[in-house]
Amino acid sequence: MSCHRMLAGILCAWTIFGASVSVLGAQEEAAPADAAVVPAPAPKPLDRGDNAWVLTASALVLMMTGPGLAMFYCGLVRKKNVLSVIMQCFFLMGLMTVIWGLWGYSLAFGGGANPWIGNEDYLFMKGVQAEWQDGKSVIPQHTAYSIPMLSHMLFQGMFFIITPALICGAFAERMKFSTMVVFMILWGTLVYCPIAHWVWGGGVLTYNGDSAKQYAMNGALDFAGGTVVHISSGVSALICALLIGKRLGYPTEPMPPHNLTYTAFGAALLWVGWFGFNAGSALAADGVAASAFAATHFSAAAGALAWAGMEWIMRGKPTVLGACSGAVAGLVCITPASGYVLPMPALIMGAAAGVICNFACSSLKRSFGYDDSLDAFGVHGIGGTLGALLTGVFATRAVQDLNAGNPIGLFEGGSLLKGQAVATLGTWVFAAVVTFILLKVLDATMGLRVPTQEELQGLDLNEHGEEGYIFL
Amino acid sequence: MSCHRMLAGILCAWTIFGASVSVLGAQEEAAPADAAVVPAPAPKPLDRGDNAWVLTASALVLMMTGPGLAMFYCGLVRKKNVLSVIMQCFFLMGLMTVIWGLWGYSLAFGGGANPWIGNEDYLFMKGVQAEWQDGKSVIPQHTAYSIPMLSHMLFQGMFFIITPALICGAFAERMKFSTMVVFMILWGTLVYCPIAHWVWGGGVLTYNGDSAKQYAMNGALDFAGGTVVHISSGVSALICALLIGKRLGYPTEPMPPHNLTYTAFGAALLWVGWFGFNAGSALAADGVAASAFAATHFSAAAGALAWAGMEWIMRGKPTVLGACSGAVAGLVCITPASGYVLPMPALIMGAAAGVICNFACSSLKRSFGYDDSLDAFGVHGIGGTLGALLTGVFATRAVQDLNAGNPIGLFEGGSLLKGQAVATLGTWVFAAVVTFILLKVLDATMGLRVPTQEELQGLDLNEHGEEGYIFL
Amino acid sequence: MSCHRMLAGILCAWTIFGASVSVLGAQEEAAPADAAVVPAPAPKPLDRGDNAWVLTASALVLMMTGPGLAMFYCGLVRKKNVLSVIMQCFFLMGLMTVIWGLWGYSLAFGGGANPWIGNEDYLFMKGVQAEWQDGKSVIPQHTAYSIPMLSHMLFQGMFFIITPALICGAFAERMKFSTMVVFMILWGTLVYCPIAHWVWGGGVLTYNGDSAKQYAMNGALDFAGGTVVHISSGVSALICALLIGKRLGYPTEPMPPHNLTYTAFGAALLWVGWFGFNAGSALAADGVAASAFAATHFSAAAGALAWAGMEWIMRGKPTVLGACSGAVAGLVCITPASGYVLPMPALIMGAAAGVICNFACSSLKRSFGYDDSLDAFGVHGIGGTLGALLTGVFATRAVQDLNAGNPIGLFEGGSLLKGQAVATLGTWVFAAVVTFILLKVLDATMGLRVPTQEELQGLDLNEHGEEGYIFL
Amino acid sequence: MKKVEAIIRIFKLEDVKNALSAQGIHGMTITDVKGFGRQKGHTEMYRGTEYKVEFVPKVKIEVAVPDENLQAVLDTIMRTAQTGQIGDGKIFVSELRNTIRIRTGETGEQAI
Amino acid sequence: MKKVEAIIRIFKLEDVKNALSAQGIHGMTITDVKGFGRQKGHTEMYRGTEYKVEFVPKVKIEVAVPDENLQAVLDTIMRTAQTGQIGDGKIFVSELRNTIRIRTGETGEQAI
Amino acid sequence: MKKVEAIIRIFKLEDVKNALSAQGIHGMTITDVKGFGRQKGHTEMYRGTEYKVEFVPKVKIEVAVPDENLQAVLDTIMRTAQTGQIGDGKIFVSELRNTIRIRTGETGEQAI
Ligand SMILES: Nc1ncnc2c1ncn2[C@@H]1O[C@H](COP(=O)(O)OP(=O)(O)O)[C@@H](O)[C@H]1O
Ligand SMILES: Nc1ncnc2c1ncn2[C@@H]1O[C@H](COP(=O)(O)OP(=O)(O)O)[C@@H](O)[C@H]1O
Ligand SMILES: Nc1ncnc2c1ncn2[C@@H]1O[C@H](COP(=O)(O)OP(=O)(O)O)[C@@H](O)[C@H]1O
Repeated sequence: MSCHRMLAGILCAWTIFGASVSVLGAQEEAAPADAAVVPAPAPKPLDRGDNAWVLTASALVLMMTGPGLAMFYCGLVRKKNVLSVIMQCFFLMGLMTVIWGLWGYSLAFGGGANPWIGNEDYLFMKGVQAEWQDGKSVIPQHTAYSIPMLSHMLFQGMFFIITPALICGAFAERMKFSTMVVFMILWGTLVYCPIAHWVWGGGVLTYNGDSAKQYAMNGALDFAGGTVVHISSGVSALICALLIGKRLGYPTEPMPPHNLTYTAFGAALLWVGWFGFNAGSALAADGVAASAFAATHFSAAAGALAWAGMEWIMRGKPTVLGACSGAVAGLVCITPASGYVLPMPALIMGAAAGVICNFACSSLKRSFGYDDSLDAFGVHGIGGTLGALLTGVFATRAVQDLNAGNPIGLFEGGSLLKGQAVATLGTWVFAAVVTFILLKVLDATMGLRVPTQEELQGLDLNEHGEEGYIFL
Repeated sequence: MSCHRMLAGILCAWTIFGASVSVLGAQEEAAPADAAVVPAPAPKPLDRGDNAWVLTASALVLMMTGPGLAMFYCGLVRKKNVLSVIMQCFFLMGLMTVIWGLWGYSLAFGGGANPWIGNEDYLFMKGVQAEWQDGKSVIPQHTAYSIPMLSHMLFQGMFFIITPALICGAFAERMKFSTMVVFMILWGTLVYCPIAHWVWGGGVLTYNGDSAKQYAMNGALDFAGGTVVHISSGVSALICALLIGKRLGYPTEPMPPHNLTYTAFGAALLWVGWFGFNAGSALAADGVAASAFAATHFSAAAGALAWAGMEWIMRGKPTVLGACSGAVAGLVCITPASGYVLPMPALIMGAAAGVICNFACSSLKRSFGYDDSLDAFGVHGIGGTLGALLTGVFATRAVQDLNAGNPIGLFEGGSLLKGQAVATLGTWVFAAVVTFILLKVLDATMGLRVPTQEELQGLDLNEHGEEGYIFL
Repeated sequence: MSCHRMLAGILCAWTIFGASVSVLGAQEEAAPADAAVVPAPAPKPLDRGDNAWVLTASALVLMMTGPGLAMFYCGLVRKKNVLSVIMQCFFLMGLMTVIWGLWGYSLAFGGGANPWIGNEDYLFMKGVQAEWQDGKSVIPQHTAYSIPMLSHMLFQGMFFIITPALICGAFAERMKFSTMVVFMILWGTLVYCPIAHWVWGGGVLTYNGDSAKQYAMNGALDFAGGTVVHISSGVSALICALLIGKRLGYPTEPMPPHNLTYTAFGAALLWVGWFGFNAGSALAADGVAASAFAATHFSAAAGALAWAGMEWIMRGKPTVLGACSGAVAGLVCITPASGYVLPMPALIMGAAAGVICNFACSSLKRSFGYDDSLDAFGVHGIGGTLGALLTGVFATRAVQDLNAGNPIGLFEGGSLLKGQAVATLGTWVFAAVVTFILLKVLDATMGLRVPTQEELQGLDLNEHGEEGYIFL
Repeated sequence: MKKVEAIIRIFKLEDVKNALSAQGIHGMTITDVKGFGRQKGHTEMYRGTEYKVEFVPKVKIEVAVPDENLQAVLDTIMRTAQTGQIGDGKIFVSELRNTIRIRTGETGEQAI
Repeated sequence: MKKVEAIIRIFKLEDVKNALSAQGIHGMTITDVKGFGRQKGHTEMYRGTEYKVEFVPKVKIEVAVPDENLQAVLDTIMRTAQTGQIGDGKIFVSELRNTIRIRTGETGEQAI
Repeated sequence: MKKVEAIIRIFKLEDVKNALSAQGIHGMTITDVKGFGRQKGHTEMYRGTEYKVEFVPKVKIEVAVPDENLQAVLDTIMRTAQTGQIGDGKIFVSELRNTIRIRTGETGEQAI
């Protein structure tokens, strides 16, 4: 308890403090900040259509975590733990946002020179937020996109929320809340930010980037986060599942989803929100956004049909959970490819994800015997890996000419696949290792699991002092 | 069973195959496709504001089916069938999307010459998707709207999902899932695509179109789908209800909605999503979109008040279900008119729909004795018909000057009503006849209904092997 | 009963009538309306990006009431009253919309000269809706924003829905539905419209407005409705709670939330929708919108952490309800400031709101002993007041130069705080007094409360003849 | 007085209740129960994991009856609740020492 | 030992429970039930279709009591559960052959 | 015949059920109940208002058994439902006058 209280105290203190500091800071900073605000190259002028779309997409991506993912996940656990899952998602909406504003965005997107990590340019939103310059109000524009820096920061910040939330699926129904909080602060800072920088921040994996040419077979294409979001979270989820151990009674005792209606509604919201996630990643309301939107939609559709269809063939019944899981698998798989592939390959990628993730969540999981409670690894780890590799196969210059007119994906004769493989491997290893270390440390210090008695009675009552439903 | 499995097998096979074929196809097609991509008239330049709005609207319309309609409908059935209804909506999100991408869009919007059906121009997204032309990446623009072809395809594709989903209300709680799947593939292809082509694809009902002048009293105005979506689905729903027969125990045994909270949340989501449905149908973020948005909002509001108010007067209590049903009725009714009428007529149309659909779902249904379980006909068939006709009354050149400066609707002295009547009648007859034939064939081959024992125990367990809620 | 019926009769009659009248009216009005349509100053040209964003934001704000607030509130009551709360929200979506269209918008935004109330310029949407002028269709543009008048009317209309809905939290589980309907018609007309006019319609509180200079210490800044929406509803809620009295058994009998999952999903939807509420209030998709979006997001996040963190420190457990309440408190608090403050002050405002509203909903409420069932006052009244005042502290010209280059908020040396205090006080007094009078009159005429027997059995059965859940 | 407890199929409740009131049984109490017996349950599947549900939802009717009505009540339940399929359920009869109507304080058979 | 089963109004449960524990009843078991009797149910309406709900939600309290406490328990329930309105409910008393406390294996009155 | 009513912990249901069927008990009926006794409930908190939940969710197993099986059944339940912690529950035994199998009309011990 005392540890909890202390922790919580620190959390709040540190939020307020960090903010205050930088509020005061804001004043003197004005001048130096200046430098960061108007960097060469010059900012692009604002396009209100693009900005409208990116803001809308940001709202959609937040909706993916809450209520989307919260519904999807909470429906899959037992009634006694429904709130604990919702709380993980909702609390992370707050926690990761604060971290993102204070230092996360800067570590991921600050500067571009360093191949491994961002710099301090944007700490506390300096250089991102509005500023009073030479007697004028200035809201900094992004240099690469015709939207304000703030819009870019917001959109990317929503990814910083959902990625850790995805991991929660692995340790659901037994993880200690306080430990989860600390873990996610560290994970976001030490795992997500670096990877985001590598891939999107001009780091070592950025396609055709200098350091990529040097270290990473020319880098990888990851339109909306196959490596950054899904592989990183999925692989970390597997490590979590392995280190925290199985739920009491797993796998002998049945643990059916307590409310599949929530899971289905959540899956639908994820599908809808994913348009913001993928098409929004064009960071413009242009043809590429439309193309990414289409690829996303087709892949989700094919995934749902493939997973449910496979159940139908092999077990005689298509399930709601199967259709929902398949749609999500299709969405995961298309994420890195969405802005680079045509609709028909998108159908194939979705179908492949539906079949392979289905296998990963049933046979594979059973044979290895780990308890990835909500299949965060089976869907995001496997689906993300599949997507990252197939991006190397199906990416085409027809959608975006990113390679000076030369072919990109294997299918049209390009060599992207190599870089995709490197990026995939790199993300796997990095995420796995850092997560492993973090969990070992936390296990030794705070402990990962709630006491047996509390796990039996449920986390809702013991971790949060609440009940999900009081129907009588 | 075996039949199920076979069917499912075919489904998947055919998806993958269709996709693969065309992926390979894509290559040689390049040249001929070319023709389709840059047809005279020349494409309109991209407007990012318009595109942002159409993409947003597309997301909203998908949200109408899932979770919107899924919640609205599933709350109205008995607990034992809650998943079966959700599954119908969710599975159709996948199924209809794939069909739309493979051939649906082409049959509805391919070419314009043929008055009855579209051509093969857009099969497998050829001519819609991005293409590599003369060393440049080209994402085809629409010729009539300042958005990419892909955005138009996506937006229209969302309609292709919700329309069949609406029909599910008629045979809820007893329809065989496998048969529903086959029925919807056929219905979408043979009923929806032709009607969409008639009304929006330059076909026989297109207002002031050549063939319309010839065969259809100058054609009809259907801004967002009064005929294409609501009459077609509502009338087909009636046929379904009649051919599949009543639920066991209907009407003697009470079958109250098992979860009106879902129904209310779903209705609210439908209301919100409908802004995308109607205002999005302007295919631009212009004044017409704003006007359609206002008409939609006002009609929904008046519908809710009218239905609930009528209950209040006649039975002493306004019900939640009444308010929700009224809002939906108002939304259905204004759909064809939304882009052509002023706010006050919208209030009247909504109120009229609230009163008349209320009557249709209670007295009318009772006196005829058919079991339209969730009133798909009472709300969409009747409301859509009412809306199509009232469009002929209230459409005004003030919103859009579509008739060379001459009056349009009856109210301002125009003659549109005739064309509306023709379109309504035509849609009724066509939808009814084709649906009748399809169901008769399916009844003879696959059977429409689940076995009595399964109907008693519930479709969730028997069709999908799942339970909706496991609260203990 | 008869009273109910009569009332309902009147309601409907009056809707239809009002509409009809004005439909007919529309014709002759054409000429005079003309005047209203093209007032000096000339309208701004349409920007489709801005319009796309404002329409999207309007949809988001409606989503805040339904399903957002409906879920948030209904989860907090007992099962037997779940529908009554949903009905209040949903019915108000219809009722307030009709009022807004008929006279509300005009009273709030008609003309600008009068410091206290709007004029009749926009009655029945005259001057707002499309018009046929000089042989052309004209959809009136707003003079201050590059969007149609209709878009402005719609966006503002969504505020007119949620504000009264917020009040419902105070009298939940005991208020007579018929009385609520009449109360809200009057409250919207006599409380909301005037205040909206003062602050946004060019009235006495409009920042740097002439009458503001004269009467109100130069007026106040309220970007998205701290005074208009939250103080007005929160203070009125307190009066409602005091006049209607406690629920039977309060506070001795425990009245735990019957479904916290709904409350959490609702809170998430509120968070998402609030981006439309606040960022949409820029009425453009520009940098200010992005800045407001960021401030909103950060404040919500800090609020959630602060409230839950405080519980964690003081009681050893962070609750889901605490995190959700904190997020909402943060959102309420930032509402008036969102378009004027930087991200770090937004963090501080959110944290402050989380702590202070937590206190207001527990200790404060307990010590005074009123039964503000769902803490409409504790969150919106207190949070809104805090936000209005802190806006005076943190508002900065860096975001918007609204004071001819001079500092604005106290923190940068400006004098805004005075005006904020005046606006806050004025709103408190006005809302409290008018609400008090209205309730006294209604209590004497219709009665505020349902009979004891009905309260015991629940409002769902007695007011609406329905049950929320029928699970067996 | 006897207490009759009948465990029957859910969808038979309506019929049984009507039949009983038809023969003048003024009151009864219903409880939702889960039954385990010869009738086997069903199988559910979640992400490939099959799981057997052995309990079958049933409903229990409790009726206090004066001894002279006992046989009639038993016959009525038998007749209306029977389908002939495994799972029709059971009737248990036990002795009641006393019955009290809370509202009036009446006891014994008057209280029923 | 006797088993007392009381079917009462839901909102009376709290009072009855408190009154019983006040007089030293260490334990009881509660079940949610639906009652059918003189008290009529209510009518619901869905899209114009009215439908009568004849069952009234009630709660059943089961208490095992030593014979000497029986009367006291009955009186307490009577007193606290009574409103005088139709629907107050019933109390049924029956004989218990034995009681066992699972934790300790104690039997008879010690087990209560 | 005897009726055995055992109130046990929810998570023990599976074990008890399996143990009973292992020893040839063909049927039983389960009811979800709330228990009140020595085992104290828990505290919940909503917006700073604490509230005590005194009832603990339990499950009740009802089994009709021939007299000769009684002891065996009691032992089995004792053995499998016991944790030794307060709250393990109780077993109540009472006399059954008769049992009828609705499907066949069999009565007495055949009906079990
Ligand atoms: N020995 C028993 N004790 C208590 N309840 C029983 C017993 N045997 C059966 N039941 C109840 O009767 C129901 C029907 O019994 P089952 O054996 O399935 O069918 P049938 O009665 O037709 O043989 C079971 O679901 C269970 O609820
Ligand atoms: N014969 C009976 N057997 C079992 N339960 C009964 C019987 N009669 C009444 N009850 C229970 O007692 C409750 C109250 O009975 P009711 O006749 O409505 O009111 P009152 O007891 O005041 O006359 C009923 O809802 C039902 O649950
Ligand atoms: N006198 C009683 N009558 C009916 N049920 C009882 C009685 N005493 C206890 N119970 C039931 O037994 C359960 C366990 O009893 P409790 O006193 O908590 O633990 P233990 O049986 O280990 O002493 C209680 O939750 C309640 O359901």
